[in-house]
Amino acid sequence: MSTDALPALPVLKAADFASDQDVRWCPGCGDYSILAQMKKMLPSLGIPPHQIVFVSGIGCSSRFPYYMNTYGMHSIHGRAPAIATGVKVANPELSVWVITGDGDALSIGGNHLLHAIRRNLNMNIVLFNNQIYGLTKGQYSPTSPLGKVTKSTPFGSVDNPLSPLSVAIGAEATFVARSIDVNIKHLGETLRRAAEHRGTSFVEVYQNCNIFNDGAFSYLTDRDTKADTTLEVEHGKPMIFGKNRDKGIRLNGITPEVVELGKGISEDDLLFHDEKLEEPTLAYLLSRMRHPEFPVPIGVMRYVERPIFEERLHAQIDDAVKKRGEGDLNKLFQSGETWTVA
Amino acid sequence: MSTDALPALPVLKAADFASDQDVRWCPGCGDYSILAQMKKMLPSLGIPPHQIVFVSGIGCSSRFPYYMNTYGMHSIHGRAPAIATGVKVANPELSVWVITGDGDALSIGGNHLLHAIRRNLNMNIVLFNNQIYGLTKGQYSPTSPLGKVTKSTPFGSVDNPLSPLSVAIGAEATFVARSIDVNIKHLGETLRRAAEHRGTSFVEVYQNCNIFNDGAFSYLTDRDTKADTTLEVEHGKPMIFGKNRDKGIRLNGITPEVVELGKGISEDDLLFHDEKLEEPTLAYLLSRMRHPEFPVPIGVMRYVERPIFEERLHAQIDDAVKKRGEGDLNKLFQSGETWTVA
Amino acid sequence: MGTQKKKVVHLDAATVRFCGDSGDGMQLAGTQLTTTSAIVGNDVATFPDFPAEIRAPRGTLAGVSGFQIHFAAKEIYTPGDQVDALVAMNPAALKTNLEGLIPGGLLIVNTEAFDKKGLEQAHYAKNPLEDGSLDGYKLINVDMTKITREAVAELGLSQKEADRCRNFFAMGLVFWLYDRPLDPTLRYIEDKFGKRPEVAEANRKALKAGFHYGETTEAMPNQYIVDRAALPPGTYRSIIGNQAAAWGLIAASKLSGHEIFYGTYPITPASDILHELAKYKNFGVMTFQAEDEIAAVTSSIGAAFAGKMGVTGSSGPGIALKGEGLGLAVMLELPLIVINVQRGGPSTGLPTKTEQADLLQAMFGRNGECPMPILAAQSPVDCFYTVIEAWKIATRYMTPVFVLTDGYLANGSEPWQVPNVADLEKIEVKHPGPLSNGHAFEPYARDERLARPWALPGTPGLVHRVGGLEKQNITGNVCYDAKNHQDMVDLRAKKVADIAKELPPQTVEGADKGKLLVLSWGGTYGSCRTAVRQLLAQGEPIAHAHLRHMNPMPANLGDLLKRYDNVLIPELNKGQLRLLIRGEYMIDAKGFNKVQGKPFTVSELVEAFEKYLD
Amino acid sequence: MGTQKKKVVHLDAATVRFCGDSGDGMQLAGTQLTTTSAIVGNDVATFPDFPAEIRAPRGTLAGVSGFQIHFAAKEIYTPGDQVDALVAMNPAALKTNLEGLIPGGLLIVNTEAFDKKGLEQAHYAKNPLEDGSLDGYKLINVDMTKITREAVAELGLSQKEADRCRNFFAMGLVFWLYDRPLDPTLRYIEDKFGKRPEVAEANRKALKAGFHYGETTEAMPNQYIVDRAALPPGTYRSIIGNQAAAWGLIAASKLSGHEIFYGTYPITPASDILHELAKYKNFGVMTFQAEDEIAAVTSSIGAAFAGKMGVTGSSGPGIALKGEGLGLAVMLELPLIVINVQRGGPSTGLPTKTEQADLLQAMFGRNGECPMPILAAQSPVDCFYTVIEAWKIATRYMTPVFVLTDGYLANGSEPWQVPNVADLEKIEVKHPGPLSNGHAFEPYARDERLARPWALPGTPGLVHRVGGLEKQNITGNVCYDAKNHQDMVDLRAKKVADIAKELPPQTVEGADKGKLLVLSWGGTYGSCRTAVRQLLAQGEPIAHAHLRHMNPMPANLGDLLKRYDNVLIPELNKGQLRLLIRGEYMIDAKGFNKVQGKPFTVSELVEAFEKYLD
Ligand SMILES: Cc1ncc(C[n+]2csc(CCOP(=O)(O)OP(=O)(O)O)c2C)c(N)n1
Ligand SMILES: Cc1ncc(C[n+]2csc(CCOP(=O)(O)OP(=O)(O)O)c2C)c(N)n1
Ligand code: SF4
Ligand code: SF4
Ligand SMILES: [Mg+2]
Ligand SMILES: [Mg+2]
Repeated sequence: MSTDALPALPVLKAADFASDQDVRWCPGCGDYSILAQMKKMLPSLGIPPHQIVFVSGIGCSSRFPYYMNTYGMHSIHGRAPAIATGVKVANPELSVWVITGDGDALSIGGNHLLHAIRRNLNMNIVLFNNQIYGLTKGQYSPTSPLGKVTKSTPFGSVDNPLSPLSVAIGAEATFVARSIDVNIKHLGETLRRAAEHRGTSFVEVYQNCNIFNDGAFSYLTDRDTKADTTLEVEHGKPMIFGKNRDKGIRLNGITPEVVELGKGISEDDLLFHDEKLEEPTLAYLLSRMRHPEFPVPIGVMRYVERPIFEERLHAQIDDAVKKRGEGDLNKLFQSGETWTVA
Repeated sequence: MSTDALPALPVLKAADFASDQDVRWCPGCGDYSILAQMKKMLPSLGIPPHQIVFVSGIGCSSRFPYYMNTYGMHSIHGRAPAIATGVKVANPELSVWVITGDGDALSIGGNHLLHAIRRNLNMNIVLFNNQIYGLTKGQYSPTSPLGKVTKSTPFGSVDNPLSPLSVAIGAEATFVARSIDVNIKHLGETLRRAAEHRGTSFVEVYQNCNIFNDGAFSYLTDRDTKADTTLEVEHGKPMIFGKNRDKGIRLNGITPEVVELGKGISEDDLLFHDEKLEEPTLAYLLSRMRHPEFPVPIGVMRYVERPIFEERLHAQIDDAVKKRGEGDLNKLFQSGETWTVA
Repeated sequence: MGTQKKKVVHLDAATVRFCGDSGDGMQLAGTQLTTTSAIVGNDVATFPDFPAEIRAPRGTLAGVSGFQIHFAAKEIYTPGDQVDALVAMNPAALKTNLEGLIPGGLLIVNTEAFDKKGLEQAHYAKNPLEDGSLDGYKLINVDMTKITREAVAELGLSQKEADRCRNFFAMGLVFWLYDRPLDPTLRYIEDKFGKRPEVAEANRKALKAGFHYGETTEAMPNQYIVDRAALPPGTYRSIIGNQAAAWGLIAASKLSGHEIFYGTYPITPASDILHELAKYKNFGVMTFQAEDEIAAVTSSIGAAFAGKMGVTGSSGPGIALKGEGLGLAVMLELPLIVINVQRGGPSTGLPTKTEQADLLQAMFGRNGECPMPILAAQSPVDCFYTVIEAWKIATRYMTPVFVLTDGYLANGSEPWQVPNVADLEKIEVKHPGPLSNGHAFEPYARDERLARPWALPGTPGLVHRVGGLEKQNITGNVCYDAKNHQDMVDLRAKKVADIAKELPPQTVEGADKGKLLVLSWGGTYGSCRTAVRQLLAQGEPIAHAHLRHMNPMPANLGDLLKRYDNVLIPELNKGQLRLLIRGEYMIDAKGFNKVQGKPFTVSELVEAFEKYLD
Repeated sequence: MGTQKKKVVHLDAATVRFCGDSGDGMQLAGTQLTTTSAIVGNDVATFPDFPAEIRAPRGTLAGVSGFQIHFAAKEIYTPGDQVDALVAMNPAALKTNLEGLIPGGLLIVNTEAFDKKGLEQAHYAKNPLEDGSLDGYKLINVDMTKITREAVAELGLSQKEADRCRNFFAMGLVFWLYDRPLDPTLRYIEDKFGKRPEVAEANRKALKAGFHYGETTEAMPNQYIVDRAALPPGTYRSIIGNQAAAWGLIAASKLSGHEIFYGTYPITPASDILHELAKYKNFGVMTFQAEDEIAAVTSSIGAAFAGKMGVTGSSGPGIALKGEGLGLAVMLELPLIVINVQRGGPSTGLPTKTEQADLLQAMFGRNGECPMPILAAQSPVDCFYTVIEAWKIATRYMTPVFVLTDGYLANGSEPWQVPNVADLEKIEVKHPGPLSNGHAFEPYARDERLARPWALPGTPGLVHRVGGLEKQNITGNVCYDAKNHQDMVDLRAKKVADIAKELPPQTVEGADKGKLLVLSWGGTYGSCRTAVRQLLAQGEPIAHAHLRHMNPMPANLGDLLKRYDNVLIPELNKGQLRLLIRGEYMIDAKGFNKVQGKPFTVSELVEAFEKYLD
């Protein structure tokens, strides 16, 4: 039942964002956790469910909208960013979320993703990256590591994976972040900042597909390794990581390197994170850091404000109305050369 | 008439690569110059015309294959990289060139471009960037500057342009270069290096559409300004530019800045170009430098070797044949559970 | 003026074609003669003929551009089969257009262009102006270049600029020939070149020089007069098909109180709809030049979901790319208009040529049982009314609707009696209001037309999810049930089929039974109507029905067709409507088909029809 | 063995269905019973029934997976309308499958799963095992979980692992019931689990425990014996439709000496063709998982241009995306095979369900006049032969060819009499050799079949350019000429139409004229053939023609159809072949249509046919 009809409600709870549909992901799927964090975070925005639209493509991840007590569209494979663009341009008041998978967003949908990001509409794109095609039962995806053995690659895949963040930055995204399904606090906070950012916010979430690609991110989630394998970037802070926070990232020319703190190397020698830099080069550099050579960065890598597509588009309309007045059909029909037959 | 039938020919000449079709670009179009440089350069490769295939999409630029006395396909809009992938995988012996435009490659064809580049097939992609849709008579393209007034944007475009090089680097291109139609020597040399590079070579050529977007690059081509507006990068050399070669690019943290040489700043303080860096971050940084804040870099920004898609693919086939022997239908049919009815 | 020494001949119609290099401004010359003729009260029909999309070097055959105008003292429906007067600015133009000139017709050429180079580019071995090959025509040699240069000499323009005025000289000459006033063109010059006075003046001088040349030259003994046609009284303007489509959308937007979201990707010959719509932002029009046709249609679907009218336009290859998206629109049951400006196919085909070969693609170009209503416009002006009707159907029945036009309608123009806005019927569109009874909203509930509610995001109490998986009726939930699937497939089919109940019955012109019924659709209306009228005037037992509703078809169509011994379907394809008619009504309809990138000529139709009449 | 105390009943056919949770291994149980039955000499037909693509939580209705096997002592063509024995591993499975069990049929349930939670998940208010609602069946309660755990106890597996053996227990029980040998399954266990001996051993024990339970339980008084069918002598194997399609391609590749380039993008139910082909790299198969279906088809076109056989496979939404690319392939006249494994539509529709609603899309889903040959497979095994024929046509006529299968054929299996490779006809493919006479090569020259030469890049003297713009015949140059366009449109149509000249005439089973002809196509072959045979056996004046060549159709089809009072076309769509037959032959064919994501049952067909017989 749709609780959003009660504007009386002083504050919304996570439960207010849950639809009446039973969730149909495999038990243990990382998608559950992302769904939970989304429902937990949304009330903090103070936007009623009927002002929110979730648009998805096709994939396990793309079932997401059915489980949200908001407006939603489970569209066709790869097209969610284009559909969301139409929704947002048509009604800029709405809070628009795109939910997509690594195949949906980067394989068939790569072009729409690129263009949504460069246009910088004020919407949020959350990419569930499980490095596999889940819904079609386990073929490799554009983010699967080279050599990945899957149903469609019994001898291992032969194409180099894409980094979703590098692609987004290649399109000059104004907000780029990464989080992990099981990292619930970090995930919730990342989603919140994405929502708060004005412009297209792109969030990659590492998500475990325990059926077809179980443990793809265990090196980032295992209790005992994660402190050494993840780098949590924070604006203005030096890039430090490790169980004992004794390792850091230093810039050597334009190339990052891992250094041990102490032994003559102090925090000030390290690279400090700046999510507000004019140019996305630092964010790009971070998007390139990969396990095992480097700790894997999570957090908000880029957060800048740029003019917003639908605002510019509607500004032209308002401007035209101001300059020429509300469109008038009679005027239109009579414009230019006309003549009368008596 | 097809001169490629004379393997006797000791050396090929540019004329040997000219087809019998009359060229149908507007007089003064930058495409002529690119065509001329291509024909001039190809003989230096020592590859006979019948070993070469040009694949294009749709656009003025995409008429290119008709004018080459080689195999060619003028395909459909945006799909040339995918078609070329099929050609190259099917016959790795062929020298494969993709000719495309800014709309063909980055608008409708963005996704195929992205994936061709990440797969790193050994082929060459030349993007004629005139920042306009020429063939359809002048709508703005994904590379047109913001606010561009065209047939489809009478009040100016409202979307941020893409940088072709940034997109290519976002997909981790192994060869990335930029040149200019009228910069004939530089263009020819850039095409030569692209051909010589093993892997997907991506070349952006600034091309003047004198009908629908005349002078889009005049700031880079005008005698008196070009020295101050272009930065010709060369491997191992410091980044110096300016009429009197008295300006340079220096790194401030991770951000480039323009400095005057002399006044306590020497060449060694400048950023040195390294096209072979493991990570594409420097190439990305270069791809972000734009007029008027910066001189516009031309030349090869990245040139590295990485495993090649079709080689890996065929290696798996050869390997399978080695391990299991040439496929045998009888063996196949008899494999697994069979039974006989007497 | 000094026309007294000339003979004045009255005609009830005349056809003129300007042709020259793409750079010669022939399209402008044609447009000016069109407007001027319309203004003096003629009925007018035009046929612009561009070179293929690529630009060809000056003077080549590939670079020839033409514009044909048919103006008359009576109602006309086509730009004419052949021309009475041909103006050829260069050899290439002469070569490619001479065939259209009637024997003995007036042939005006710019002699200066017939030099060695020009003749070579046109592949003329000998100079046709001299080898007698044109003896069958009234050849009028004019060195337009020289005269024009002289006329503008004192203005000190560059020679290049001076030569750009040649088309105005040619206009002036033709204007004299058919006794047309110069003021509309002078007004145009003022509007257009006002900011560059010397250019404006040069064009004025060239125009007048041409007119004066006509008056004075011995070579042109006659002047022709085409009187005003008896058109219904009212205000008129000349309008081009693509412009009419754009204006129709704008009108429907006003009439329905919903803004347009036009998601598209440029493609010949549909791009001008985008260019036109983009001008009218003060009507709240949102134009979105998407990254491709898939984004064009899907963004329009998104906009429709959010409450605007989603419209997407394209042509052949682009329409092919929209198939999957249209399937989604059918499943979502959202209003959407898809305009296909048909061009020569298959594949990239002949981008600048006209054809009618996408009808079956519109019917069946999607996976699964995926019905869509289809309308086809019959003339440039009719594009206006067709999109308005499509808008009505889309919103009333909550369905995507196809509108088929073609390159011939899209670029052709004709006079349009401007409607009185007050007389245009409002389009009523309903949206369910907020629900606060805590009951779940039913997004797939049905009204009497089987339409589902158009519930807008942002409305409290109506939150719901839609998608491309089969849905349960009423609730809209995903549903894999066998019976439900059958019901929904049947429901979607019935919803579209039942539109026929609200359609006007099919009408015929001519005998309401008899020997031959000509059944046409789309852009061939004008030539079919003209051909049938000619035969009716000869008392032949023939009739004409022109189909506008391709799917569903009018309820009375089957019975109507059965009243004739023969049904002949002329189409610019290999028999697409014919297949539907035969399959649906079991009527052994015959076809007359042509796939040459060109409209039918009236004469070839008359000939084809006569075969069934004797 | 101790079967003596039991009554042995001989049957000429039996139908069994295993059903349980997706995690219960029902597909494996079904496959084992299939192979085993085939090995003992029965004819076999199967119908696996997966849950929709999304995974559902354990025990829910949405998560139920089933596998039906029909094995017989005679030739059979369908998996059977109803089942004689149903094995239900949990309440959800019982609920969704009971309807299929014949009255009085054997119902074997795993009692342990019928606890509170299980019943709730299946929305059972009361326990059906206790409330008498199953009195109409022979209910056999077995606590499979408990017995299996005991059977494997000593191996010290985790309970989870132990429970995974339950499906082997169920198999064992059914194997006893129908007197099937265990060795094939024991061999399978060895192959599959050899590396994990304790798991292998546990499965063996469970299997035997099930068999033994059958022998000993009082609850099962009868054992059934289904004798071997009289099948033609030879070597047999069981094969699944998608596997047969993949193997057919591999065979054609060998027979023609050309490697396969399979460009595709995963989609249900077509993905298994990719998975299968990817295994056979030693046959030189190149599989390319493209970024989308557009790249899948265009990369295949590129490969065909370079001399390999381009093949691309997909389903509904993916096929919709290939339309533009296929138009290019038609224009380029290159060999290409497009496999559409049809599924429930429109849009995303019902991805795991079967349907026949993409025939008209295959015919007309492209812009312009864009003809393609279309073949449809009639059974899982026939997928093998159909793709080989498609390969022949594609290379002989230089054209893209559509092959239509469907979800039912793709996942169904049947015994296949393995052909003798030496008997398979070679496929001759020609490529022009080097030209060194300096003459320009003519890429659009024509042979007696109107096919153009397949000239390979890399060949000296044959350099040429192709593209999507209309081309001049013979030279292949871009050509905007009106007449040439007409000629090429006609030529492309004639080339495809004339394939009919080389097709075998359409055959019928039953009376060669008379009251009723049933005309079917594609995956409905089995049920139509069975239904017609039943009626023929009753001496009814009925006949059956099954169409394999959808475009062009066999030359004799029209005359053949005219020989019957009625032509009835059963289709799993709303009448797509029916439209083509009516439109083409002016025969008032009737339709029997069902769009429920399921195949026809024999009984509903018999009933439908009878209406035309009395
Ligand atoms: C046009 C089209 N092509 C292919 C498919 C089949 N398909 C559905 S989802 C999917 C990929 C799913 O992978 P991903 O996007 O990573 O989502 P996940 O299931 O892993 O969450 C594919 C290939 C489809 N539904 N539509
Ligand atoms: C599917 C499809 N959509 C649209 C078009 C129309 N079209 C042809 S070329 C082109 C863009 C040309 O721009 P660009 O790629 O930059 O090439 P240029 O002409 O500038 O060299 C478009 C939109 C088409 N031919 N096919
Ligand atoms: S298949 Fe993988 S991604 Fe999909 S629901 Fe199951 S666990 Fe999650
Ligand atoms: S339109 Fe522009 S790009 Fe095209 S040929 Fe002419 S000048 Fe070149
Ligand atoms: Mg995934
Ligand atoms: Mg361009």
